[in-house]
Amino acid sequence: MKLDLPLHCQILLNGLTDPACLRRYCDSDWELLVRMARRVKLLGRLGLLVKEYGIWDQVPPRITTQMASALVQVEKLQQLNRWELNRVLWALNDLDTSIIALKGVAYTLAEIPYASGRLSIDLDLLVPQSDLADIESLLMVKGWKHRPLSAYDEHYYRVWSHEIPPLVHAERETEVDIHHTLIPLTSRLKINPELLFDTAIPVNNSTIRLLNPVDMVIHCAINLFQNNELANDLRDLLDLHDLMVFFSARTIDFWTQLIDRSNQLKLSRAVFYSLHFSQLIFKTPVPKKVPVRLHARPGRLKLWIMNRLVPLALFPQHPDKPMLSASLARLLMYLRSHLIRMPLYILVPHLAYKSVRMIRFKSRKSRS
Amino acid sequence: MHWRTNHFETLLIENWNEEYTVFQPDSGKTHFLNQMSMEMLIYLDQKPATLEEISAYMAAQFQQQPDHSFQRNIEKVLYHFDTLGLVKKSFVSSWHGSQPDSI
Amino acid sequence: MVVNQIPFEEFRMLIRRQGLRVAIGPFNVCIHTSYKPLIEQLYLLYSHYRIVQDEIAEFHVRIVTERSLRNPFKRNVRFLLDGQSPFESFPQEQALAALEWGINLAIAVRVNHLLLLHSAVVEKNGHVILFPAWPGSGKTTLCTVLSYHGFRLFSDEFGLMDTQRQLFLPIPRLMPLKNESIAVIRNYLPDIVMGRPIPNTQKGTVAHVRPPEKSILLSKHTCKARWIIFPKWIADTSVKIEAISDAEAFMMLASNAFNYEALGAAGFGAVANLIRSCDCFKLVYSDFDSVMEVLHQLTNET
Amino acid sequence: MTEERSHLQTDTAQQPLKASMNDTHKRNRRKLLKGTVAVPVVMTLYSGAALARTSNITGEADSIENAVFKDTINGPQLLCVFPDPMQTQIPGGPYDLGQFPQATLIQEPKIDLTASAETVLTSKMQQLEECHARGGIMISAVAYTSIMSKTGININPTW
Repeated sequence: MKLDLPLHCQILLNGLTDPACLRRYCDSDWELLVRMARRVKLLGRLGLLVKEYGIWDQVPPRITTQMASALVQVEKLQQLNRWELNRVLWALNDLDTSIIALKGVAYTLAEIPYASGRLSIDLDLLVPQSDLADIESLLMVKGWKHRPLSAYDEHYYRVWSHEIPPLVHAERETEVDIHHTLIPLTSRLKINPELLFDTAIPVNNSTIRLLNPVDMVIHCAINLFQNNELANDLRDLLDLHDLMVFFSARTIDFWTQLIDRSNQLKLSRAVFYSLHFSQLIFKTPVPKKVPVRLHARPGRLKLWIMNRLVPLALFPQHPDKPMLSASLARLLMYLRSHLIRMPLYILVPHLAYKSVRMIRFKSRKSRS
Repeated sequence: MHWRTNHFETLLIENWNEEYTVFQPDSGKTHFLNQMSMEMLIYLDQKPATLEEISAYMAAQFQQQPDHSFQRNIEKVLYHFDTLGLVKKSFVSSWHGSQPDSI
Repeated sequence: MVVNQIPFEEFRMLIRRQGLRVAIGPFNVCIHTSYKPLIEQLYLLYSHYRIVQDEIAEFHVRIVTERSLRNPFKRNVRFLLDGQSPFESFPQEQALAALEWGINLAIAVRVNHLLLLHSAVVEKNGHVILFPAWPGSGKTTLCTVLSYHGFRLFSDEFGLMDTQRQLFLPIPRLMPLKNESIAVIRNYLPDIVMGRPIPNTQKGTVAHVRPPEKSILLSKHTCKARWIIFPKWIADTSVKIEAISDAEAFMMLASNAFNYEALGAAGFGAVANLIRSCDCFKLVYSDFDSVMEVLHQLTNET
Repeated sequence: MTEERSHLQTDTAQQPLKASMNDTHKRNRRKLLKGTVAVPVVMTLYSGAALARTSNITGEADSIENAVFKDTINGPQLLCVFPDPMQTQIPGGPYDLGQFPQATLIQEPKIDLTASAETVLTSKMQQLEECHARGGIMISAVAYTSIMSKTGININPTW
């Protein structure tokens, strides 16, 4: 399968994967590259690449100032996330529980390359369901609050979701998302979180722990192909690529472990797509025999459709000339993500509620 | 229970005629401290102290009555410092035998 | 090439087709719109800006018209930044206000390579005076008067500071006068170019003043700051200027910034250096003549 | 207190301006909070959305010139803030304003800004006395922005 991307996507992809080609970029290429990279939260990453490749001084100043600004923002958000984690651990110091850091903060703690250029907005944590009530009430005593939620949203979080409503400390702005499992409860797939806690890895000098490498990759994969809508999610696919490159070089039987664990957790479909698209787009060195051993591979027709839709959804639209086909691909991926997360009897009212609310919201805003 | 400073050495401190603006890199926050609150931090940075110890010291330094309400106010400020991450509780009396640091 | 050096038809083509690129202080902004009343207003109010069609633009903004959701016979305008819409739509007569707010928002949320103070800034004798916003201070009004009376306009909104070199960068933009200030300035400065008053915006009635040509011409000339003055307009008071403590000035300045916190230690160091190199005052005034007398004296002392 | 003030008035511009300029060094002795009382104070700069705070400890402003006056149709009125009666407070502070700071505006005597600076100052001091008599304190503008404005201070006009 060959990847056939529109020119503006090619400019973004080449910029992110092949710094050598940046030397040939003209002003208008750079301008478009920056606008596209910003849209998918990768402008800071691009800045890191340019610095690392030693061409910062050769890039037009109007571009470096924008990359420098993005790096400042990335650094600030990472600092806020680190501090929020510090304060959560401080607040829960007396509670005997087990907390696993997920996503951005976890990548930084695991020292994944380029993690320092990742734009992470929220702090994501995984805690045992049995301690959830204690943790939530302790945090609320110590100054964290839920954002005001509608009764429907409250119900959605409490009954169907894999996380509780987000918490925000009264004096800070970072959102803390506390998960008790990795997949929404409405999904047909079930996961036993105990398996994740049993193999979690402690971090030096801290009470926080990380998912083991294979679970970290699987979590990233299910977020992409199970939990989310894929629109502008190129950053997450790049996370996945980074994780696989990093861990496969450090663990001898990484790929075997990844296959076995995916099959064990019955999450091999999402992992299959992840390997497939990471390889297709970022040329991740996945050994040939690996995808074949995954149990739940999609059929040829399904894969053919996904091959056409996924890249269109992952890559940002051209900021001046949005394509209808890409919009359609996003809509389809949006519906798909909901279909696999919820049975129809929940999904149809859910989408109806969301669209009604959106219209109400808009008309209320336009009146004021 | 003792109180001690938390990463005091990382603070950036500007002295504006005995009023201080302090940047705390861990939190990214900027604090305004007056002479007395700065004095508390400096004292706790030299050695961990109990509430009684620090109250006695501060009362002597600032010529105050070390009575109950004075101590109560020092305690309030200590707890406020604690939520800000400027100080932390330490249950071991010796300077070296401290708890593992959180991130 | 400056906007008023090209005929209106060419200007209109540019802004409709490939987008008009103008240099506004250190930034290039690319503006797209087909909405004719806005194009006409811009031709007048942006007339002194340099056109930079073949340069990179940091900001790509658009004003598009759309049908109102609630009233199909009414047209609204929407502001787009890189194709994304950060606000709800506005009634079409507010197009200019939407564009100006949108550009301000884009600068405020994206720029972190400079410290962005929320302050009016003018220059006199090679030194900058900062007028940080004080709630209800009327800093735009004061800034408008000063910039047409011997002070060079840097900005009525953004104190852009290069923290490494401790220099302020001019960014002369349209100055949006609000409500009563519009008539006050009309009386005080009858010759300046001002856009039509736009009623019923979120901030009441707004009218945009075109910045002085000379300030735009000199917008590459950076300066160090010398004075920080927190202004406050109070009806019928005599002018009064008094020193304030450094610590107070520090906290007020830092809390009146767009990206002070984002810059972390660099922001802290920059504000500390700035306070150290400036004299900090509180200013209360009611009439322009006496406030200018005080400021001229202050700036001529050195 | 009057010696510390460095007024600059246009009608007598020459001399006071000089005084003010010479003051630029003296100004370094000015303080945000009363230095004479032993009050440990920490105020944190907050940014972003209006947020409630868990504790509101502050000291009294060091001079009437640093206090917050709200503009009303009856002229400026001193913002008089009340330490939380549920907390132990000692005279001189630190004052804990509690979770929901309470304040009132002092209406008497009316401040006439067209009067001489001396008269204005006297009226301001009288408002302060009235505030102290009611058990309140004046706070600085910095304390006001860093603490009070975030909680949406509860100004009770009928206090």
